[in-house]
Amino acid sequence: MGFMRISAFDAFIIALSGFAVVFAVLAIIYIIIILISKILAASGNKTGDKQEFKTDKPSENKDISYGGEVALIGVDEKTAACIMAIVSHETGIPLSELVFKKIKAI
Amino acid sequence: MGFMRISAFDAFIIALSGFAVVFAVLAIIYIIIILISKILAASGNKTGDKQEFKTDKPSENKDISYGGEVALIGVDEKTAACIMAIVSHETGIPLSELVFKKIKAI
Amino acid sequence: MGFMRISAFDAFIIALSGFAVVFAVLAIIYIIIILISKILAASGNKTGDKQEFKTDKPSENKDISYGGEVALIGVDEKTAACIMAIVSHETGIPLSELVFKKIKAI
Amino acid sequence: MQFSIITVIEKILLESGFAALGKDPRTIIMLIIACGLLYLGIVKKFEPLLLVPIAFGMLMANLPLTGILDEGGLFKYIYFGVEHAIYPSLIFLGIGAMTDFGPLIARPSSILLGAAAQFGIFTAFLLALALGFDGPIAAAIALIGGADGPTSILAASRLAPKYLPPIAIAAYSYMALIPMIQPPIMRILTTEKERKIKMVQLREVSKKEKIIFPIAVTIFVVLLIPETAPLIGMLMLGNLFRECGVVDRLSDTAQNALINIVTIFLGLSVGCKALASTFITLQTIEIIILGLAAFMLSTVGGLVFGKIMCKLSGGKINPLIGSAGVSAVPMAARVSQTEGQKANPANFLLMHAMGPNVAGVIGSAVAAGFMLKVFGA
Amino acid sequence: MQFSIITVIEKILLESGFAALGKDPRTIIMLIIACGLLYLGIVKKFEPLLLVPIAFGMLMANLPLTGILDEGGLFKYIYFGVEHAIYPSLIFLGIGAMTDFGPLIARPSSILLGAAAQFGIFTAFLLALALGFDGPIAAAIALIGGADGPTSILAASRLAPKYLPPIAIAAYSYMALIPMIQPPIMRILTTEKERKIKMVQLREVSKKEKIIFPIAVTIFVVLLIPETAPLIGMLMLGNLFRECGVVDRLSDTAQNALINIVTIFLGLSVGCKALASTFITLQTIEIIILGLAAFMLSTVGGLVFGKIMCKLSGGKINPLIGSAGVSAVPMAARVSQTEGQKANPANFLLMHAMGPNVAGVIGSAVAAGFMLKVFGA
Amino acid sequence: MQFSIITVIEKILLESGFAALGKDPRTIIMLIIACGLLYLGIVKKFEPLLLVPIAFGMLMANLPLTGILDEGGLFKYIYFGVEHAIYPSLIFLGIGAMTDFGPLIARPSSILLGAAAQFGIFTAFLLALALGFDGPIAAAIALIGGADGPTSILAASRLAPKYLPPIAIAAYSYMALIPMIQPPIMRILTTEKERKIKMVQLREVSKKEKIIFPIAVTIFVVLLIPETAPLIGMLMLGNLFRECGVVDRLSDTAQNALINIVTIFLGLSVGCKALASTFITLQTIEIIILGLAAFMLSTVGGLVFGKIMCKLSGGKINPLIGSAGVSAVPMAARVSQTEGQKANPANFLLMHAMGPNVAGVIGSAVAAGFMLKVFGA
Ligand code: NA
Ligand code: NA
Ligand code: NA
Repeated sequence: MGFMRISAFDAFIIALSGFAVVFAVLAIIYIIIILISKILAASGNKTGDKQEFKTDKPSENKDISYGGEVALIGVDEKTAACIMAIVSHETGIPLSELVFKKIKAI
Repeated sequence: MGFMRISAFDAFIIALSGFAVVFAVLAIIYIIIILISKILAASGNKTGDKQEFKTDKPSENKDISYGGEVALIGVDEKTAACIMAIVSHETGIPLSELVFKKIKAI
Repeated sequence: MGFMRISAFDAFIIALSGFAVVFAVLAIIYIIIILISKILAASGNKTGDKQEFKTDKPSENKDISYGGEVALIGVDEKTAACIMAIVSHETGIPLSELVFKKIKAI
Repeated sequence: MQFSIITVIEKILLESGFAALGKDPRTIIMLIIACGLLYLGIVKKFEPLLLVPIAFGMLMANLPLTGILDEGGLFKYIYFGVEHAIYPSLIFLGIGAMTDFGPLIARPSSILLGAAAQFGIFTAFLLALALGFDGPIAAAIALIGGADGPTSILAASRLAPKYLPPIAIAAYSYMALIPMIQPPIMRILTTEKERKIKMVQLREVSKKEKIIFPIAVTIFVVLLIPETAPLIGMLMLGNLFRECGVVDRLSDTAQNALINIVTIFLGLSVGCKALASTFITLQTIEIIILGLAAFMLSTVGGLVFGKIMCKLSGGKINPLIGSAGVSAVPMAARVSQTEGQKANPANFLLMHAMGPNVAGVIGSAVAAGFMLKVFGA
Repeated sequence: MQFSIITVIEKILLESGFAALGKDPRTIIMLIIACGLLYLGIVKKFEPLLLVPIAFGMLMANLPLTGILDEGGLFKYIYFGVEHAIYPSLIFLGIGAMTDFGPLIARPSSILLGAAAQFGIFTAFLLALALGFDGPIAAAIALIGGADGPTSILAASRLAPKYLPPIAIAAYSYMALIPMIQPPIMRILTTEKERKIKMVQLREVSKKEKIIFPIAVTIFVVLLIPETAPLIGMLMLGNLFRECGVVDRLSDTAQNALINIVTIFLGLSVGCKALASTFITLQTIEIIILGLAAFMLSTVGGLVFGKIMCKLSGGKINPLIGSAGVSAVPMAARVSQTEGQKANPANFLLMHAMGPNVAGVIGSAVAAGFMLKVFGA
Repeated sequence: MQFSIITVIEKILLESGFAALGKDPRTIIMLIIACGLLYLGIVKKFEPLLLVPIAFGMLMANLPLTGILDEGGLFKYIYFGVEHAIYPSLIFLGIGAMTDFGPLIARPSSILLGAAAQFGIFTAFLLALALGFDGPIAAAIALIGGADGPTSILAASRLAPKYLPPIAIAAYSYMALIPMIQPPIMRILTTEKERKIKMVQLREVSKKEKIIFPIAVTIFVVLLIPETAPLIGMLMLGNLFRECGVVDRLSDTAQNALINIVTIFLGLSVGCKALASTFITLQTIEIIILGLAAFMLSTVGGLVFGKIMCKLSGGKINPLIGSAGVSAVPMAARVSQTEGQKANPANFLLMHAMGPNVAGVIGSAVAAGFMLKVFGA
C-alpha cells in the first residue's frame, strides 16, 4: 500500500469539492427539469396544439398522478402489492400511472 | 477533393457497364426463378408425390394467391389495413397468403 | 498422414486408461449424488424446517415421480406425447413432474 | 499535487466541455444537428430505429473531452463492427429473415424493375465525379440512390470511410422521406389511365420454390460478382432461415435479438464518426444534394421501366410499381399502393409492388458489389 | 512417450487439481467463499443476477490448472469487456431502458437527495486514505458507497483493477443488504412524527418532458464532467429508447437479451479475477468494512438532507425518502416505503422515494466521473 | 485506367467466380456437397439448427474470390469464436440451461451407462491410429463417438483444426441418424424379454438436490480433469441458472438469444473452413467411416453395460436405456422409448433413458478432457 501520496489537507479538499460537484451537477439537472417543464407548458399554451397535448395527458382527471396513498382494509401490504402488480400487468398501464384508493379484503 | 482521376469517358463507361451488370445479374435471377418453377412443376407432375405436394399448397382453392383487390365499403384504408393485420395475426396466416374480398363497415 | 508416432501398446494403454478415467469420474459423480441425497435427507429430518421442505415437495402424494408408464388406449404414441406436452405447457408443470396414468381416445 | 477547493472547481471548469465548446464553436452546430436528427427520428418518425442511435451517437461523440472515441474508449470498440463491415452483414441476415420473396417469385419479371430503379446510382456517380469527388468516394455517395442503409454503410466503410456518417445519414433520411420524394415524380411520369391499371392476382408460390430461391440466388449472384458475398450471402441465409421451416429459432433470433443489438451498435458507430471537422464541410452538403438526386433518378428509372413493361405487357403492369424498385422496403411499396388507390380506390397494388421492392435490395447489393470490384482495394 | 495404465493414472492424479489444491490450500478457502456467495445469491437472494455468475466464475477460476484464465482461455476473452469498460456501459443502457424518471421529473427537488446520499463516497474516500490506500484505490473503494454495481465496476476497472473483485462483490452484496443496513439508521435519525408524514401526490409528467429529459441531462452532465460519458450517456440513451416510443424493439432488446448476455459475462469476468493471492488479504477485509461504512454514511447523508428538506418545505417532505437517494434501485425505495408504512399504515412512499432513488444513480455516476477526472490516467 | 464497356464486361467475367470454377473444378464438388447437406438439414431434418448454417457457410466459402475468409473478411471475424473455443462453451451454457438432470439424480446408477457408452470413443481412437492418423487427430476423430457436437468441435479446434469441418459435420449428421443407427444394434444385442422390462417409477428429486448437483459436479470433475473446465463448468453454470430459480432471465437468455446467436456463428464458422483442398480427401472419407464406427461401438458399449446392470439388478433395468448413454440428447432417449414400446406397448422408457442420456454429455466431456490432457499442447 506504500506511503500516503495525498496530504490530509489535499484529501479533504478533494472530498469536499467532489461532494460539491455532485451537488452542483444535480442542482443543474434540477434547474434543467424545471426549465423543460416551463418551456413545454409555455409552448403548449402558446401553440395550443391540443391534439398533441391530449396524448400526453391520457385523462383530464386530476387524480391521475404518481404516488399517493392507499388505504389497506383487511389486506396485508404484500397482498396489496400483488393486486396492484396484477392490475397493472393486466391493463398494461405502468404501475406508476395507476391509482389505488383502497384495497379491501372481501 | 483534388483532381479528377477518371476521364469523363471512362466514367461514363463505368456507369453504363455498372447499370448493365445490375440488369444482367437480375435478369439471370429472373431466368433462375423461371427455371426453378418449371423444374419443380415438372418433377412435381412426374413423381406425383401428392403427400408432399399438398403441404405446399394448403388448399386447392385457386383463389389463394398474392395481391388482388379489396372492395372497401364504408371503411377507410387504414381501418381495412388494421382488420387485415388483426385477422392475419389471429389466424397465424401470413398477410400475403390471406385474401380479403370485401371489407364492409357494419 | 506420416508415421505412427504412438506404439500399438501405448495406444492401447491410452485407450484403456481413458475409458477407465471416464468410468472413474462418472462413478465419483454417482457417489456425489448419493451423498447429496443422504446429507439433504439427514439435515431435512434433523432441522425439521418443514416450511422449506414443503416447497421442495409440492405434494405428499407418493405418486408424483419421474417416468412410470402410461396406458395408451386407442391413442397413438405421437398423440399421447402431444397431449402430455399440452397439459404440461398449460399447467406450467414441467413434463418430467407430471404423471399420466392413462390416455384414452374419446 | 496541490489542491484548494477553488483550484479544484477552476480545474473542473477549465477541463469541462463548456471550455472546449468555446474553443471550437462548430461543435455546437454538431450538437444542434444531432438534436435535429433526434427530432426527425422521434417526432417525424424518420427511420427511428437507425436515426435515434445515430443521432445520439453523434451527440455523445461531439460532447468534448469524453475520450469515448479514443483508444480504449467505448465507441472505439463498438466501431470495430463498422470498420470491418460486420454489422451490415448481420443486419442483412435479419432483413433476409424478415423478407418474403414470394411476390417476386410469383411475378419474376418484376425483378427487372428492381434493376431499373438503380438508375440513380449510376447517374449520381457521374454527377459526383463532375462535382470533383474521387472515384471511390463518388461511388459510395452514389450508392445512396440504392435506398438501402446497410449496403450504403458497407460500401462507404470500404470506399469512403471519411464520408461514412453523412452518407449513412442521407441514406436513412431519404428512405424515410420516400413518401414525400416519390409521389410528385410518380404523378409527373405516369398518366391517370396508367395509374388506374388493376393488376391480376399473383400465382401461389410453393414452399419449395421459396427454399430453393435463396440458395440459387446466392450461388449465381456471388459467382458473378464475388464482392456481393457479405451482403447477398447473408441476406439469403436469413431468408433461408425464414423459409426452410426447420430453424425457426435461428430465424427468430436473427430478426429480433441479433438485429436489434447490431442496430444499436451500428447506429452509435455511424453517429460517433460525425465530427465537426469532417461533417461541417461543403462535401456534406454536396453529399446531401447528390443523395437526393440519386433517389429521384432511381425513382425515375423505375417508373420509366415500369411504363415500358406496361406497354410490352399490353397494359397489364401498373407502372406505379416501378418506383418501388428503389428498395426502401416496405415504404416504397406502400407509396405505390397509396398512389394507385388515389387514382382508383379499388386498386390494391401493395403485393404487386413488393416484388420490385425486394428486388431493389438485391439490385443495390449488386451495384455495390460492382463498385467494390471497380474501386475496392 | 512411454505409457502404462499405472503411469497414466498417476500422471492424471499428479496433474489433477487435487494435487494442486494441496500446494496452495488458500484455494480451498476461495472455493468455500465462492460456495458461500452462491448460498447468499440463491438462498438469501442477494442480487442473484450478478452474485450467481460472480460466484460461479470465482469457483471455476479457483479450480486449479484449468488454464481458463490464461492466454487463449475462455475467461481471458470474456474479461475483455470488463478490462475495457464495455460491459458496465451496456448494462447502463439496459438500466436506462428499465428506469422511469417520471417521479424525479414530477418533483425535481428530490434530485438533491440523490446528491446528498453520495455523502458516504467522499467520507469513505477519506477513511480509505487514512487506512493507507493510494488515492485511486481509495476512490474506487469509496464508490461502493454509490450503491451502484456497474458504476463501481467501471471505476474500479480504471482506478484499481487489482481490487475489482472485492469491490464489485462488496457493492452488490451491500446493495442486497439494504433492507438490513438502512432501517436502523432511518429509525435513529428520524422522529416518529417525521416518519408519519404523508406526501402529496406527484403531478403528472408529459411524454415530451420524459423524452427531452435524457437528452438534456446527457448534454449538460457530460459537458460538465466529460468522464461521465460512458455511464450517463448510455444510461440516458437507454432511457430515450424507452420513452421516445418509436424504437420499442431496441428498448426491449436493451433491457432483455443484451443486458442478460452482458450480465452473464460481467459476472463471470468479475468472479474469475478473485484469486487467492489478491483476494485473501487484509485489504479485502478493509474494503468490506470501508464499503459498509460508505453505505451507512450515504444513508446518513440522504436522511439528514431529507430532514433539512422536511424543515424547509414546512413538513411536506418525509425524510425517509432521503435514504433512497443512495440508488440501489428499487430496493432502497422499497425500504423507504416499508418504514413509512410501519409508522403510518396509510403511508405510501414508494413513488415519492423513486425520485431520489433514480437520482442516486446519476449522483454516483457523477461522483465516479469526478474521481476519474482527479485520479484517472 | 482505360475503360471500354467491352473491357469492363470482359474484366468482370474474367474476375467472376465462373472463371475461377473452371480452374479448380473440385470447388463444384464442394458446392454440391453443401447443397446436399442443405437437403439433409432441411428436407431430412438432420440436426437442422447446425447443419443449415454449416452447409450455407460451406456454400459461401467455396464460391470463389469472395475474400470472405481472408484477413478483413466477415468469416475471419466470425471464426474467432471457434478458433478460441468460445462458441462451444457458450453453447454448453445454453444446453445446461435446457437440461433437466432430475432423472439422473433420481437413479444415479444410470450415470454408469453414460460412461459405458463412451466405449466407441476409445475403440475408434485405436482404429484411427491403425489407419495412420496421428495421436491428436485420432483423438479428435474418435470423439465423434461421444455423440456431442460442441464437445467434438472444441476438441477438434484444439487437437485437429485442419479436420474440424468433416469432424463437426460427421458428429452432427450421425447424431441425426441415431434413429437409424441404433435400433438394429439394439435388437441384435437384447432379447425380446429384456426389451419388455418395465422399470419402476423414479423417485422425486428435491429442488435442493438439483441446485447442489451442478455445483458439486463442477468442483469434483474439474478438480479431477482440469481440461474439462470450459465444457463441464459452463454446462453446469447453465444448469444452475435453470435450477436455482432466482436468475430466470439469465437462464432464458442462455437458452434462447445467446445460444441461437452462437449457433449461427458456430455453424457458419465450421462450414466456412470446409474447402476443397482439405475436404475432398481420403481422410474425410476415413473420418466419416470412423465416426460411424465410433457411434456404433458407443451404442454397443451402452447396451452391453445395460445388460450387465439388468443382470445385477435382478432384471429391474431395461438394457434398452443403455444405448441412450451415447448422449445425442434427446434423440437417443427417444429411440430407447420407441424400441421399448415396440416390444411392449405399455412400456414407457423415456424418462428412464433421460438419465443415461444426460450422463452421456458429461461422459463425453470427460473423455474430451482426457484426450486434451494427453494430446493437448
Ligand atoms: Na435498391
Ligand atoms: Na448512488
Ligand atoms: Na456422449
